[in-house]
This record gives sequence, structure tokens and C-alpha cells, in this order.
Amino acid sequence: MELILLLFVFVLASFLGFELIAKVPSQLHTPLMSGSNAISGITVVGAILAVNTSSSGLSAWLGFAAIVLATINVVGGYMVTDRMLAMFKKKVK
Amino acid sequence: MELILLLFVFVLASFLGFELIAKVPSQLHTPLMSGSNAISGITVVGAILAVNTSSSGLSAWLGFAAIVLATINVVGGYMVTDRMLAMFKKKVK
Amino acid sequence: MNASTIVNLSYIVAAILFIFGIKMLGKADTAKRGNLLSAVGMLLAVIVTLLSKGLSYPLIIGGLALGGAVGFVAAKRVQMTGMPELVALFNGFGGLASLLVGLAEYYRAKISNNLLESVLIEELSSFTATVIVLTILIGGITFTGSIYAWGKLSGKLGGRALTFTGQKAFNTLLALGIIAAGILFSSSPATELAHAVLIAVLILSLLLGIFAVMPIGGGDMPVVISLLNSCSGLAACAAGFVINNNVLVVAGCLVGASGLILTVIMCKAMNRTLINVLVSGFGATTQANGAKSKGELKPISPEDAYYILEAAKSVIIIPGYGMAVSQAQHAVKELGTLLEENDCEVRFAIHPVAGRMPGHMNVLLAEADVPYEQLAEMDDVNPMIEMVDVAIVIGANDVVNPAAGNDETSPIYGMPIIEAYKAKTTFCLKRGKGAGFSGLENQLFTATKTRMIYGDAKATITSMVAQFKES
Amino acid sequence: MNASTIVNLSYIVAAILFIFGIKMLGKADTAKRGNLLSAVGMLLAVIVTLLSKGLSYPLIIGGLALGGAVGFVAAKRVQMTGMPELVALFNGFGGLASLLVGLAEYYRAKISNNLLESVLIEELSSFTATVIVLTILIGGITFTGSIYAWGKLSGKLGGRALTFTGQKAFNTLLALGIIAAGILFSSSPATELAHAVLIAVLILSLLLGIFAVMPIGGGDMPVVISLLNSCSGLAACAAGFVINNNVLVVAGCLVGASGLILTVIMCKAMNRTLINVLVSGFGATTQANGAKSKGELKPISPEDAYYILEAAKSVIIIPGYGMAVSQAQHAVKELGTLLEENDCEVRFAIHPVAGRMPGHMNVLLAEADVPYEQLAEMDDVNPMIEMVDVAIVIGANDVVNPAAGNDETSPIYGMPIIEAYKAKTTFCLKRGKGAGFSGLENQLFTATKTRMIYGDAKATITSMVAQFKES
Ligand SMILES: NC(=O)c1ccc[n+]([C@@H]2O[C@H](COP(=O)([O-])OP(=O)(O)OC[C@H]3O[C@@H](n4cnc5c(N)ncnc54)[C@H](OP(=O)(O)O)[C@@H]3O)[C@@H](O)[C@H]2O)c1
Ligand SMILES: NC(=O)c1ccc[n+]([C@@H]2O[C@H](COP(=O)([O-])OP(=O)(O)OC[C@H]3O[C@@H](n4cnc5c(N)ncnc54)[C@H](OP(=O)(O)O)[C@@H]3O)[C@@H](O)[C@H]2O)c1
Repeated sequence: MELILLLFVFVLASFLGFELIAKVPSQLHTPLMSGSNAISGITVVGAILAVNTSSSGLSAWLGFAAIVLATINVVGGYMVTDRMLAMFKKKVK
Repeated sequence: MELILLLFVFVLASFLGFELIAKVPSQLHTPLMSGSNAISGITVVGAILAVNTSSSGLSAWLGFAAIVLATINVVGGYMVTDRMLAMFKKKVK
Repeated sequence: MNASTIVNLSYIVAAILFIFGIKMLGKADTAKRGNLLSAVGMLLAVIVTLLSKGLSYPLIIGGLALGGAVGFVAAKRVQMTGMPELVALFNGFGGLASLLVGLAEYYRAKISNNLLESVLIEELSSFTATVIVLTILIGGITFTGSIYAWGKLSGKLGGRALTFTGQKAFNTLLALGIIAAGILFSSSPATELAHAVLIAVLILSLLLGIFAVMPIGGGDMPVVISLLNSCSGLAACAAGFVINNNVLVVAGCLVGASGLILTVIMCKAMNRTLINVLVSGFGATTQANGAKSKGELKPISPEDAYYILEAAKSVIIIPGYGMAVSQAQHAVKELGTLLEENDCEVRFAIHPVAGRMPGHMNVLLAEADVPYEQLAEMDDVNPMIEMVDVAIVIGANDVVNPAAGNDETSPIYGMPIIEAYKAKTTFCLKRGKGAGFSGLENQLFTATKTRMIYGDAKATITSMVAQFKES
Repeated sequence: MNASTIVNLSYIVAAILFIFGIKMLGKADTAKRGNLLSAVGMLLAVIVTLLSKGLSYPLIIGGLALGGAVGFVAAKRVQMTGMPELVALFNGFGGLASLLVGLAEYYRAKISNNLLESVLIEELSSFTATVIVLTILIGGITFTGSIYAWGKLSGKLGGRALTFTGQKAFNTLLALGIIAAGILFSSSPATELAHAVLIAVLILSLLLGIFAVMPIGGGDMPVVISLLNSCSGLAACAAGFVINNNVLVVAGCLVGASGLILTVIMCKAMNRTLINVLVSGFGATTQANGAKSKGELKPISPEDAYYILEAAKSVIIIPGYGMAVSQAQHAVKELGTLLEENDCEVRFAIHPVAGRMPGHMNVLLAEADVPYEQLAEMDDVNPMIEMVDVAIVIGANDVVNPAAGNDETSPIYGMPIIEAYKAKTTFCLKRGKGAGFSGLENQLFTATKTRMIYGDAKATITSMVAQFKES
């Protein structure tokens, strides 16, 4: 049952993702790509959960590496997107 | 956990519902309303499940009434919508 | 893969079909297929549900057959103009069905010797109890609200908004009563008292549905129906939470959300907010507002109108609710054809909220086979309306009321209108001095360039058509 | 409400913030706030996750700090023109992180004395095993694919598409190998062999990422990055299935779907299909195609060009990839200002796929403070281009190649272009006879009305600017 629900969540989120993006002006494609790339760094949550006291040395270190990489993705991703969008801001005024 | 997932499903479906409808031409509002009204007859599934051999007399009859009403909604709803849309069809050609 | 997995996967497929269905319903060229697709989804959901174990088939098949037959006949028989009402009726049935599903689930958990002495054999979690209350509440409001709306639209109940002093306070009390009873039930669904409390929720909800719709004028019923449609989706969704069924949750919620947004879109087209529609008592209290129009009505006969039309080189026809009431669309189409044969350019100007349903005029004119190219939107017509020889207003009133543009005290101030008053001559067809949906006076009727043609719209148009044919 | 409920509800809130964030990123005036909103969602998700029980905080905080610092510095330092590469790099990291999460979950279920002799202390369900394989597969492809794309874009690896005979067969073999190993692992994740099999999946996936991107030309990298971005979302989603975490599933899936649709939109703007981009080896094999152009190149010096520009009353500037390469945007902006002061109407014509990223030109020109009103879209420029005195093509090639319109044998046939060849005079700035991204000849360069101005775009423009200032 839980699995089915996760599948439902998957299907709905997919459709929602499609609907949200339709008709984005082309100059926003790059920031959008970069911004949604930052969101994919959500895997940092999984990485944090992997580093718990019960996990063996190897999986803790794998988790650590995952945290570092995912955080680079998140922090860098949001900041770069913000910088790109700041340019557009300037243009509009 | 299951409840949380159902909530997730609820939230995603709501957003999806909103996104799907944005920008519908006004002449389609009525068929759309009627068509989505037919979908709300999905409660017939719940009604069917309520009429099982283990249910007491009262709840079986309640279920029966629910089946009748929901089926009217479903069958009538889809057919009326179809009739409305058939009119538009004619118009286009 | 066991049976329940198959059922659940089929539910997912059904949900996907609903999603595509709704999406396709939003575009003119895919709408029909979209409706079909969603019907297939429904069929799939029903069929796989029938595969579940332990069902009492005789009762179920009987119910499906009975409901299907009634729905079929109703949908086949209904006149085009009666469709709004029918949708309201169907919607009410859907709400009631969800309510019954919630109620049945409560009784299932309860063995009743007689209705007052009974025990709850299965402990209902307070979550389940809460969603049962919600199902009954939403389903109940949807049911009576829709039936009342149906009554108003079909003219069985007066169309006017009914208000009485203390109405808002009364409705608030009803709502508070439901909330209190709901909390009481949810916190201890297993007690003796709980059953009575649940029945109280049921009755209060049914009442609330009636009293909430009462102060809303008949013309606003489409908005109400759309909102109630959203509610019936939510009721199905709540029922889904009660019996833990995904497809009910998803499909119900899709309808709930899309219905709500559609309602908002409709309100916007009338330049009003949803709140304003629901609580303003529009149509009951606004007669007094707005500037009084001065000047007199100048009636002419259909014969005189015919001579003017015969000489016209361009005509715009502006249909409204009155055309629907008198079922004049076929006669109107014929008049249009005759005018064209007489070398006159004919266009139909469609206001988005003319009539009582969005697209009402489009549907009627489509039924009468008016070619698509002759239909024009408000925004396309207004800029060139000054060059038009004759504007024929057929049973429209609010949608051509200049007060919307120039009288800030008018309740419809700000609504975009078709500027019929700018045409060189304007004919207004109506039965008498009756006001339009908003109950407002209309200065268009007393303008110098306007001529009134009294009588039922169909009769008037038919007589014009006859004149054309004779000559 | 216990802790886990709070965490889960916060995840729902985070997901809602992501949804709003993505939606708002799609509109110019809300994009910045949308990005912020989605960042807040991320922060929320991370913070509530940190409240979970039994975490090893030193390692976690260290990881967050280290990653945050690196991300911060990289994002601050990067040049505007280097952003595409950086996004690719970040994307690769995200994919690798998901891969590691999947791997860690496997090792968590396993006590290893040494890597070869170990036991699975917890039975992995075959579902979990399958999603672990998927996480590693998708994450692996994303990682090496993105790194390779980064290498191509930043010029560290040659930009050309690399093809070799049997490439498709080789890639198919790799994919088949992964599938076989994946099935083997999923069906018996507890055996001794399983560990080795999983490592095989890992290595093959990493290889597949490289070999899948190899045959794609540098110019198509934006499309590839967008696709890989979609993949990294799916990898996060798969990781969510592995550790049974909703927010990973939802957020990952949103990114997966929106990334895919964005990819398709990009391909459409180039009038190509996704499949064509991925497997055609575009840029490696197409040099031979298309009609040979006849006629000769007519170079002039920047000085001569200056005299023509001085007399021009209207100028259109068409920037392309070359402007980005030479970082000429500031000089171009200055030239535009000087031309305007000289009483000449100046407009910038932006082709949607000019450059190497969608919106590449917009970003560069915005950086140089070119006013918004001077930017024009292709469709607005083309109808009036015949009246333009001078069109200055700055490092653009494919997007002004008339073959797209008139040569059916050309691989870019059908792509909409800016019709620079219709202007009264056309200047083309490029370094030499180098071809454009598609490797095609361009008849515009040999047209009678065209003059070539060779040299680095920035140097050329700067010298023109100097001339203007001297006079
Ligand atoms: N379309 C929608 O979705 C929608 C939804 C909610 C509300 N509304 C509201 O409904 C109104 C629609 O405006 P409208 O101009 O179409 O209609 P209206 O303002 O309701 O006016 C209808 C007119 O038709 C005349 N009429 C009625 N029966 C007739 C008959 N048999 N023959 C000839 N004339 C007849 C009436 O005058 P007599 O009584 O003198 O004949 C009246 O003047 C707007 O105020 C709009 O906001 C529309
Ligand atoms: N924007 C996107 O999202 C995107 C994505 C994928 C693919 N693409 C593809 O990329 C292409 C973009 O077309 P485009 O016209 O912008 O570029 P292009 O076709 O790649 O041509 C670039 C031109 O710039 C010249 N150039 C390079 N460096 C220069 C420098 N430093 N100074 C002066 N000129 C220089 C090159 O000639 P020399 O070598 O002789 O100097 C070349 O002619 C299209 O084919 C499009 O399909 C775009």
C-alpha cells in the first residue's frame, strides 16, 4: 500500500512538473535549469540520514561524501541562479 | 506514514488541478464543469466497496443508495458533457 | 502480483486518464476526446473495483444498472437549455453519494440492534472519525445546495435571492453548531452519544447547504454550481480518506482544485469576487442602487423594425439570457441568414457571461448551426461598433448596460460590456419593463438611438423573419 | 504530534515551496523570488532532517560546512560566461551524491569485515534492491555525463563530437550489461556475489555516462545538461525510494519532469528532436552535407566598416556564440550607444538558440546593461529587416544561415533563422573561415551584400568604437 502511494506521488509529481514548465520564455530557460538543478540537491536530506551513529564506517564516509557533494550542488546552484536572475532584474528597470 | 503520503497525494493533486485549468477558453467552461462533475462521481468506487457481504443491512442499503446516486452522476455527467461538446464540434467544421 | 496490486495499479492508470481528460477538456479540439478518456478511466476504476473480494453483487449490479439507466435517460432527454440545471442535479447526487459512503463506513464499524442501542465493534481512529464528519459535512452541503440551485435555475423555486434579517448570524450559528458537533464526534466516536451527534452533523449540514445558497440570486447559480462541483470533488476526496482509497483522493482532489479555479475564473469574468457572489445578496438588495435613468422608452413594432433592417448594411446581434428563455436561437439564425442574403454583414457578439452559464450563448448558437466565423468576442466587436447600422439586443440586459462603464454607484460598475449604445441604431427585444439579472435599470433602453421591441423574443424574431420572406 | 510527524509535515511544506519556486521561476518578474522560495524550502527540509534521532553530527556539520563553502566560492567566482559549465559540474555532483546515498544504504544493510567477505545482516527487499540499482545507474550516468559535458563546454576536452565505428553497438552492450547485472543483483541481493555485481553496475554506469555524451557535439551540450539535470532529479527520486523518503521522491520527480520538458522545448527551438540530438553525432558527421556555397568572401577592414556605419540610419546587431567567446558584450553595448548618439536606430536581434545556452545572449547583453527595449525577438525583426541599413552579425553563424530556409538537404533545414541576408548591407564578424556549430557552410558570408570583418569580435568592435570616438 505504501509503495502504491509512493507511486501515486511519483505520477502526480511528474505531471505537475510538466504542467509547471509549459510556456516558459526562452531567456528564462537557463536560470530555470540551474534553479531546478539546485532542487535536485535535495538528495542532501538522504545523505544526512545516511550518516547516523548506527551506520558502519564505510557507509558513514560515503554519506559524508554525499553530504559534501550535495551541499555544493544546493548552495552553488541557488547562488548561481540568483546571480543569473539578478542580471535580468537589472535589465528590466 | 501512510497518512502523510495521502496528504502528499492530496497536495500534489490540488496543485495539479489548479495548473490543468489555467487558461481555458470561456466557451468551454460549462462542458469542463460538467465533465469534472462526472469525475467526482468516482465516489461510486467507494460506494461499491461499501456493499460487501460483511456489511450490516443498514450500511449495505446506504451503499446501494450511494451506488445508484453516484452512477447517475457518472453516466449522466459524461453523457451530458458529450452532448454539449458535440455541439461545439459541429460549429468548428 | 496479487489482486490488490493490480487493483491499485489500475487506479493509478485511472487517475492518469482523469488528468489527461481534464487537461484535454480545456482545449476546443481535444475536449470531446478528453471527456471520453476520463470516462474510460472511470470505467476502468469501476471494473477493477468489482474484482474486489467479498462484494454483494446482486445489490451492486442492481444499483449500477438502476443509476446508469436513470442517468442515461436524463442525459438523453434534457433540452440544451436545461443542461445547467441537470448538471446541478447530478452534482447534488454525487455529493449525497459521498455522504452515504461516509455514513456507511460508520455503520459498518457499528453493530446496531436498534438505532439507539448499539456498540461500536471496531474502534474508529480519531482521524477516521474526523474525515467521516468532513465527508458528511461537505457531501451534505453539496447535496442540498445543488438541489436548491437546481430549483432556482429550473424556475421551480423563485430565482430571486432570498434574504432575511439575521441571515448571516443564522448561517454562522449553523456552521458553529456543525463544528462543535464534529469535534465532539471525532474526539469520542465510540460512545452512545456519538451516533446522535453524527446525525446532528448530518442534519445541520443539509440545512447549511440550503441556507448558504438561499441569499444568492438565480443568475449567480452557475458560479454556485461550479463551487458546489468543487465541493462534490472534495466530498469524494474526504470519502477516499475515510475508506483509505487513493483513487478517490486523487480524482476528488483534482475536481476540487479545478472546480475552485474555474469558479474564480467565472467570477473574474463578471468582475466580482467569489466572496461578493456568496454573501452580497446580489439581486435582492441592489434594486435601489444605481442612478435612475431618465428619458422614455420608445417602442416600435417588428414591422417597423423590419424596414430599418432591410436597409441596414451591417448588423450585430447581441444575444442574452432572454434568447435562452424563449429558445429563439433557431429563429435568430434564420434571421441572420436572411439578412446576409439581403447583402448585409451579420455578426454575433458574445459576451462571456451572457446567459446563465459560461459559454451559454456559444452552445445555443452552435445548436442552431450559426457558423463559427460569425461569432465574435466582446473585445473584437467594441472597437468597430460605432460603424454598425443596427445592433439587435435579444434578451440581453446587464451585458449591454452602460452603467457598468459610467456609473460608479452601480453594483455592476467595472464589468466589461458590449457597447451596444454606440451603434447607429439599437433594437432591444424584451417582454416588458422587467429588469435584468442584477435588477438594475438600464439607460440603454431609454437612449435616443434605441428602439424597444416588446414581446417574447422568439415571437418577435419569427415575425421579422416572416416579413423578410414575404417581401 | 510526535517528532516524525513534524518532520513529515515540514517535508510537505518544503515540497509546496519547491512547487511554487519552479512555477515562479517561469515568469520574469517572479523568478528571483521563486528561486529564493525554493531555497527556503531546501533549508527547511535540511533543518528538520537534522532533528532526526541518532545522527552523527560532527561528520554531518563538517560535510555541510565544507560543501557549503565550496559551493559558495564557486558560485561567487564564476564568470557570467562560465555559468553553463558550472551548472553542469554542480549537476554532476548532485548525481554522484544520490549514487552515494544509494550505495551507503546498501552498505548499511551489510556488515563488512573486509569488502569481499561480508554478510547482509538485513534482508533487502527485491524492491529496495531494484531501486538501489536504479539510483546507482542514474546517478552514475548523471555524474560522468555531466563532468564530460563540463569538460567539453569549458574547452578542457575538445568540443567536437567524437564518434568511432561500432559506437552505438558498444553503448548498447554497456546498457545490456547494466541491465543484466541489475537483474542479477535485485533478484538476490544477499549473496556473496551481489556485492561484486553491484560494483559492476556502478562502473558500467559511470562508463555509460561518458560514452553516451561522447558522440554529442559541444554545441549540443546545453540540451545534454538539461537532460542530465532531469536525470539528477530522477536519481534523487530513486534515492528517495531507497530510503523511503517522500520529499526526495517529490522534489526529485518534479525536477525530473520539468527538466525533461525543458529539454524538449530546447530541442524544438533548434527544430530538432531529442533523439536526433542524442544519437546523430551532429557536428561530427554533417560537414559534408548541404549544398556547397559558391561566390567569394569579401573582407573589409574595421575602418571601412566604420564609414558605412557612420552613414547608417538603422542598424541591427545579431550576436551569436562568437560574442560570448570573445566576451565582446561590453564593447558591443558601447558601439550601440555611439551609434545611437550618431542618430541611428539600434536594435539587438536575439535568436532563441544563439550561443550555447537558451537565453545566453540575453544574459550577456543584460550583463552589459543593454536596455531592455533594444532587445528584439526573431519574429519581430524578420518582417522589417529589409529596411535595415546594416545588420552586424557578431560571431553568429547557424542562426543566420539561409540554408535553414532554402536548402532542403541541409541538416539545419527548417530551423527558423534571423534573416540577416535581407538587410541592405551585412557585416559578419568572425575570426576566420571556421564553420559554425553545425559545421555547415554559410551562404550568407558569400552573398553580394555581405562584407566579412575578420578578427576576434571584441578586438574588431573595440577598434570600431575607437574610430567613432576619434571622429
Ligand atoms: N453567463 C454566466 O456564466 C453567468 C453566471 C452568473 C451570473 N451571470 C449574470 O447573468 C447576467 C447575464 O446578462 P444578460 O444580459 O445575458 O441577461 P439579463 O441581464 O439576465 O437580462 C435578461 C433579459 O432578457 C429579457 N427576457 C427574459 N425572457 C425573455 C423572453 N422570453 N423574450 C425576450 N426577452 C426576455 C429580460 O427582460 P424582460 O423580463 O423584460 O423580458 C431581461 O432584460 C449578467 O448580469 C451576468 O453577470 C452570468
Ligand atoms: N543556445 C542554445 O541553447 C543552443 C543549444 C544547443 C545548440 N545550439 C546551437 O548553437 C548554434 C548557435 O548558433 P550561433 O550562430 O550563435 O553560433 P555558431 O553557429 O556556433 O557560430 C559561432 C560563430 O562565431 C565565430 N566565432 C567564434 N569565436 C569567435 C571570436 N572570438 N570572435 C569572433 N567570432 C568568433 C565562429 O567563426 P570563427 O571560428 O571563424 O571565428 C562561428 O562562425 C546553433 O546551431 C544552435 O542550434 C544552441
